[in-house]
Amino acid sequence: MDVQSLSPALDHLSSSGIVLSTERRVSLDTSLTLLMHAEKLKQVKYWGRIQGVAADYHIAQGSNDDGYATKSFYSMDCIRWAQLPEIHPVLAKSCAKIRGRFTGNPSHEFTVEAIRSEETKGDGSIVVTTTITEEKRLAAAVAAIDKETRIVPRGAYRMTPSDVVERNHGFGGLSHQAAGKIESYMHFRQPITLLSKSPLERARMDQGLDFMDSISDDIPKNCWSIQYQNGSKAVVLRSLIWPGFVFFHTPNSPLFGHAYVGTGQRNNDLIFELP
Amino acid sequence: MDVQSLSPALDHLSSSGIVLSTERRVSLDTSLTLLMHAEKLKQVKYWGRIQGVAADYHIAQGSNDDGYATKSFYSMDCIRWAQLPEIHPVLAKSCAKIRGRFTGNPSHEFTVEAIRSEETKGDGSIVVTTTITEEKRLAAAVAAIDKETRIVPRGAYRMTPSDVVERNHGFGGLSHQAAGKIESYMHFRQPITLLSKSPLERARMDQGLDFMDSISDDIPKNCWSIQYQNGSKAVVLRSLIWPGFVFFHTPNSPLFGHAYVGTGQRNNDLIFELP
Amino acid sequence: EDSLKDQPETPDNVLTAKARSTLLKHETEIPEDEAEPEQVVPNLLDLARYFADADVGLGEQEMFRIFLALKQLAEQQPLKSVTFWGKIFGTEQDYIIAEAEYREGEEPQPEEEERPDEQPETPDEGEEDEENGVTPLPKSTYKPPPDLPTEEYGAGTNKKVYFVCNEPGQEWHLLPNVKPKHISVCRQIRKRFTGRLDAPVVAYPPFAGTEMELLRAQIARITAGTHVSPVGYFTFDEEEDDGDDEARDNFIVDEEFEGKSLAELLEADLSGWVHHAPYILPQGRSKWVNPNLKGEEDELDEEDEDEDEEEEEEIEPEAGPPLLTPLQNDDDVDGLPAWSTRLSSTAHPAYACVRVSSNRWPGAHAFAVDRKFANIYIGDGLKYQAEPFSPQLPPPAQVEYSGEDVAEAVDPTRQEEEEFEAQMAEEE
Amino acid sequence: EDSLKDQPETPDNVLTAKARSTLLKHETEIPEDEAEPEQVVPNLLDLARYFADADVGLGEQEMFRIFLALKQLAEQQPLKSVTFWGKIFGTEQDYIIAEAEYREGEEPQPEEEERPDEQPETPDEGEEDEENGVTPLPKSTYKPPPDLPTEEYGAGTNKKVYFVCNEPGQEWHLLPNVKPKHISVCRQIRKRFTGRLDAPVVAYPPFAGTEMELLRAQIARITAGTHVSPVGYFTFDEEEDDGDDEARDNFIVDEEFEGKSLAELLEADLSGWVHHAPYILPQGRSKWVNPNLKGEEDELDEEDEDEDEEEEEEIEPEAGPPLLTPLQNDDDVDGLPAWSTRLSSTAHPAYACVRVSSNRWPGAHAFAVDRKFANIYIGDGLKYQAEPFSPQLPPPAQVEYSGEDVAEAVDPTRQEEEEFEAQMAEEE
Repeated sequence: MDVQSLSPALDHLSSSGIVLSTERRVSLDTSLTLLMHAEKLKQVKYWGRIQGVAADYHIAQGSNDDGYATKSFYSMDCIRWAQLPEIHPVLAKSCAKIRGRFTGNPSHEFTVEAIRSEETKGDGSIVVTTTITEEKRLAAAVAAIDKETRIVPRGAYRMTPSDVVERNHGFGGLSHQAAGKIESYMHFRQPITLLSKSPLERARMDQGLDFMDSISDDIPKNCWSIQYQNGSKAVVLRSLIWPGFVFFHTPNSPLFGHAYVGTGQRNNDLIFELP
Repeated sequence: MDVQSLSPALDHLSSSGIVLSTERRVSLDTSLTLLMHAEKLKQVKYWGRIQGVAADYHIAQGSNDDGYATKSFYSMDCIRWAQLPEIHPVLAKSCAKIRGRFTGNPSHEFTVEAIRSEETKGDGSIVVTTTITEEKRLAAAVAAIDKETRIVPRGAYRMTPSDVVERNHGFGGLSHQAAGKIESYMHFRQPITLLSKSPLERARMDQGLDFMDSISDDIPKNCWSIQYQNGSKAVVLRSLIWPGFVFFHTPNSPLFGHAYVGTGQRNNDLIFELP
Repeated sequence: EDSLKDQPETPDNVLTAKARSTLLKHETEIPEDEAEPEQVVPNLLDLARYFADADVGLGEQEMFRIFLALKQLAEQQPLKSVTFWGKIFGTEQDYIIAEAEYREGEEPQPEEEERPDEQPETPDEGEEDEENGVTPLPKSTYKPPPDLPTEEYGAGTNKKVYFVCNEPGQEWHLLPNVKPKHISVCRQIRKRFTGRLDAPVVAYPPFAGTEMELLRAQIARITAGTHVSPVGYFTFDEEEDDGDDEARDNFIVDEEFEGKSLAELLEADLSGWVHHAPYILPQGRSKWVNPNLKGEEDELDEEDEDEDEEEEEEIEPEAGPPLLTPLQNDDDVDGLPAWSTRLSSTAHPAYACVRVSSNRWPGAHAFAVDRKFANIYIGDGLKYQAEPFSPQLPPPAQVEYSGEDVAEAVDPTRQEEEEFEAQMAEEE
Repeated sequence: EDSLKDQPETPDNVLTAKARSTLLKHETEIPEDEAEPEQVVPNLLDLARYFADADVGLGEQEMFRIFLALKQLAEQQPLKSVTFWGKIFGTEQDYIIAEAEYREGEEPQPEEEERPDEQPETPDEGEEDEENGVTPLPKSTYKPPPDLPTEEYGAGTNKKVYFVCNEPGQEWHLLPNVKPKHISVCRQIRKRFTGRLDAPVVAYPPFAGTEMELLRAQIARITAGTHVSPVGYFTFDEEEDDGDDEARDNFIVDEEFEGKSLAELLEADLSGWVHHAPYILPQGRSKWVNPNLKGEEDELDEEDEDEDEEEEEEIEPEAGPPLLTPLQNDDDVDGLPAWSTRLSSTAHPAYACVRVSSNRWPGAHAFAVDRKFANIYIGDGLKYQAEPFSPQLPPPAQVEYSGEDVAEAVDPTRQEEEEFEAQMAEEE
């Protein structure tokens, strides 16, 4: 949620259990403005909270309107912010292996066994244990959640001829019907499933708008719950892969936003849980 | 304030003392939606409150995006709404003569003496007393307040070649500097002072945008107080002619709105009060 | 195909608004002030604000709408007290759940225990097969174990009644009493709610009921696991207590309770908090009942139950922690403490309240300050699980009937048949 | 020209954010819980929520920022109690006003009463004129009436001290004690605030001070007129009361106060409410003092004052309504009752609070429920006036000196002069 428009976002997200106390809001309002100024960012958004056992991590994300790139920061008290380190894909993979909850102590150590098959005479596999601090795991979790859940309504962003992803200022919001359909929401990331689309399907797409993956191609199917909320003044999408992620969009208005409040663990048993 | 975006408006107006209790908001949210549907209006806004001694009048205003025309409704409990009658200019003039506070009882009778000079042999003036119900006075007050205080940022509306006043969807908000200047706000009504502008001044105006009176021409000068509020996230204009009227605009964003919470009496002694 | 049917554009929000408008009332007469009238509905907005200070809740407007809906419910039903139990998220719609108690004398009569799933052995079925001269197929003599009796309203897991609706303003549905078998099956499956009460529950082991029963069972489990209160708020009713400690299952609010200090409530070992909901035994009930007792005698009085025991083989009665046990001996969740505590305000702790959140049921919270406390659940209705979920495997296939007169022999190969026919030919 | 100088784009909101960040603190240690530490700052957010229920206030976020600013003030100054008095809107900036009391022994010493505005009659001035042989001009013998002594801190209008700042987070300024002459002039002029404490106040009759003194005087008037509390909350201090009813100006909180019921607080005749701020007499003080008493004797004890009275002509001592008088005998405002009462919630009156709003000072409100009550003022700082404002006319011009030796004669016309010269010529 954009820090200026923290409150309209909160009104639509609160019915999904995402609320911020007045004290948090006041601290955020001040500390994020200072963060935006110190880090020379054009926009800073309150990304959400990852609930640890002993303490919670508040996450904020800054961006400079240059495509998908974002900078993430975390804080325990919404006053002092520290930047989350960049995570190497290999480290991200081992982070994904960590089960268990976040403890709430950034310097907590997790140990992860990784079997690396060595071409040696022996049975060929050595168990390599790497220790990962909770801070790195937090950065990996935020990146993973973004990768699988950060979505925007179709048309909110457009690809300029010079391949620059830009906010579409003329975006007046989806129509009431379109807002209720999963096809009209797209992952805000480098396209993955788009490349494997058949030329016939791609022919029907509008190059300027459909340059990102639509969430209707996500596996497993129905991993997004979509509902009209608050007397259908807003559409709410909840990710079932990352329980706690909520996205809202008010049809016929350019307002949309998302937040994540959860334990930071991926739900791998969705197939059993789906009705 | 637009009923959908009731909350962002309230956040910026609350620092000027305009707040709505949760109960009022819930009632308004429901009853204004029903009103909008029943009256076939495109948009219904919470206009504000006129404080009577025994009870307050909540006012809502609906419009169909057809220029300046609006329909006003009043309610005592934010649940049942009644339309305010149209007021004839002569009646409006005599309403303006009524001093005193609103009593809070719509059927209260006010008596106004109007001297009508008759061309008869006698001394030529007969005292004509007209009785006006408080409901009519309320309608006249709302119309008078609108006439002198309803303002919009420059560029929010534009005049189409076919002389239709339309909402300018491309309006991205005033810049930070422009938002702090009185010249960038205009009365949302048929132009009055504009006609008496010298051709030299009119040459510098942009026909499509400057088709309304700017509030910097209002008499007496400095009858608008303009301030940066809430860490200069919003500019707040307060009318000193109608104390209780507050307008807000967040620079660099299309959001603006206004509300009136006051006794519904015009302040005619501003000249003495101004420092 | 999209998963949401096209809603007509305008009337939809109008329908919701209409439903909500029935809630709005404008009472101006002030309640006469002699005895403080016993409030059926608690001051939900006040509780919601304490929860909001601790970053929990649904926002003031939704909470107020729920408060109005609870008031409407209290007017429609003869209830002594109605509280907001919580909200469970579903894939298509969410559930708003209210916890209520009936007034004295207005309790629903325990409807007769009809036993749909026991196949009545009607003798006539057998005769038809003999007439058409075909020996009847062997009838399966499997008799499923008799269901345990459901606990009556007012005791154990059915101490309170639960109403549910999708949106405040819509019609409340009364959830049926929870059956022990629903709870035991519910513990083995892991299903998300859709939001439609009549949705089928497809799972193994089979759940005998629709989403309505699943929801009621999950509510019972969550209530038993997470309804906590500051120690000392509830005490056992001294007079009624005739020394029989098992029967200590009703407690009353202690008037002289002065409220715990923040420090006590924040104790790391949670000695300041106690469970006030009865523990659910593995067999799905709060009070243990001997499963292989004949179904007929309905009143389960303790004494004669012991004598019968000699006949059946000894079943060790299950026992759980007694009522009002402090939280510290809740066993850990995946190596981490079962509860985490938070102070709601760090700017001025003197005016803060303490929030306790369950790590076993993410989404269950309780707050306490001075003499006030409340419980709430906002979540998906699923228990926290450390290991990936692996559904129960179906039981091994039944061993085929291997009686003596069914000897199996290997089919003769082509070549053996020819030798046999040759041998038969030589004998003739 | 525009009335707002160009603000540099970025740093402006950053400056405010920096100012505010000094407020944010993260205390995790919980206050030790033996004696409930006497809270210097009240739970403003809780009070703000009651006010917000009655559609009054500044929004939760601003109220919380003010709460933090009050805490900061309480740490900087040796204060016993700090409360939020209210907010006064100015044309350029607004004022946030805090009402505070010093701890025992930390009161500011009453600084010496220097009298700037009395022209000292220094003898030397006179001699210079005689030397250059010109008869000295008549010196004005007008001596302005001696100022009434200001009431010390802790009594009457200066019972409490007031701090003011423009935005929570900015530095607090202590307002000086209010002088009786400021109040009496302030009652005759009608000025809006600009928001700059050092702004000059241009008005007739001349106001001897800048906007700071005007603000302090207006605060004193509003407090005296609108600070009300439920009857019985405050009672007179029985022990101290030596039967001398005029001296009943200190009162204490009544511990056994059980809180008024909503019905009593909503009484149309407002018998449930009392003023707890002393009435300001026309002379600008709460306690009357004899104006033409010689300025020297500072201690004004009642007794000897009466004897002196015979010499001066009889001045009838002004008297206002005593302390803790109920509201019903407040005289009407423009024919309408002085106070209007509202019930904060109509959906469920049992959980509502009662709000009382002053019609004499629009923007002054008080709420009360059970044992809680609070006062607040949010407005322009101007009194309601029924008739249009007409400023005081300057006094009539002084009558010219019409002593005997200054006879006026009509100038002779041209023609009379000629006759006179002709007559003189004939005499020679």
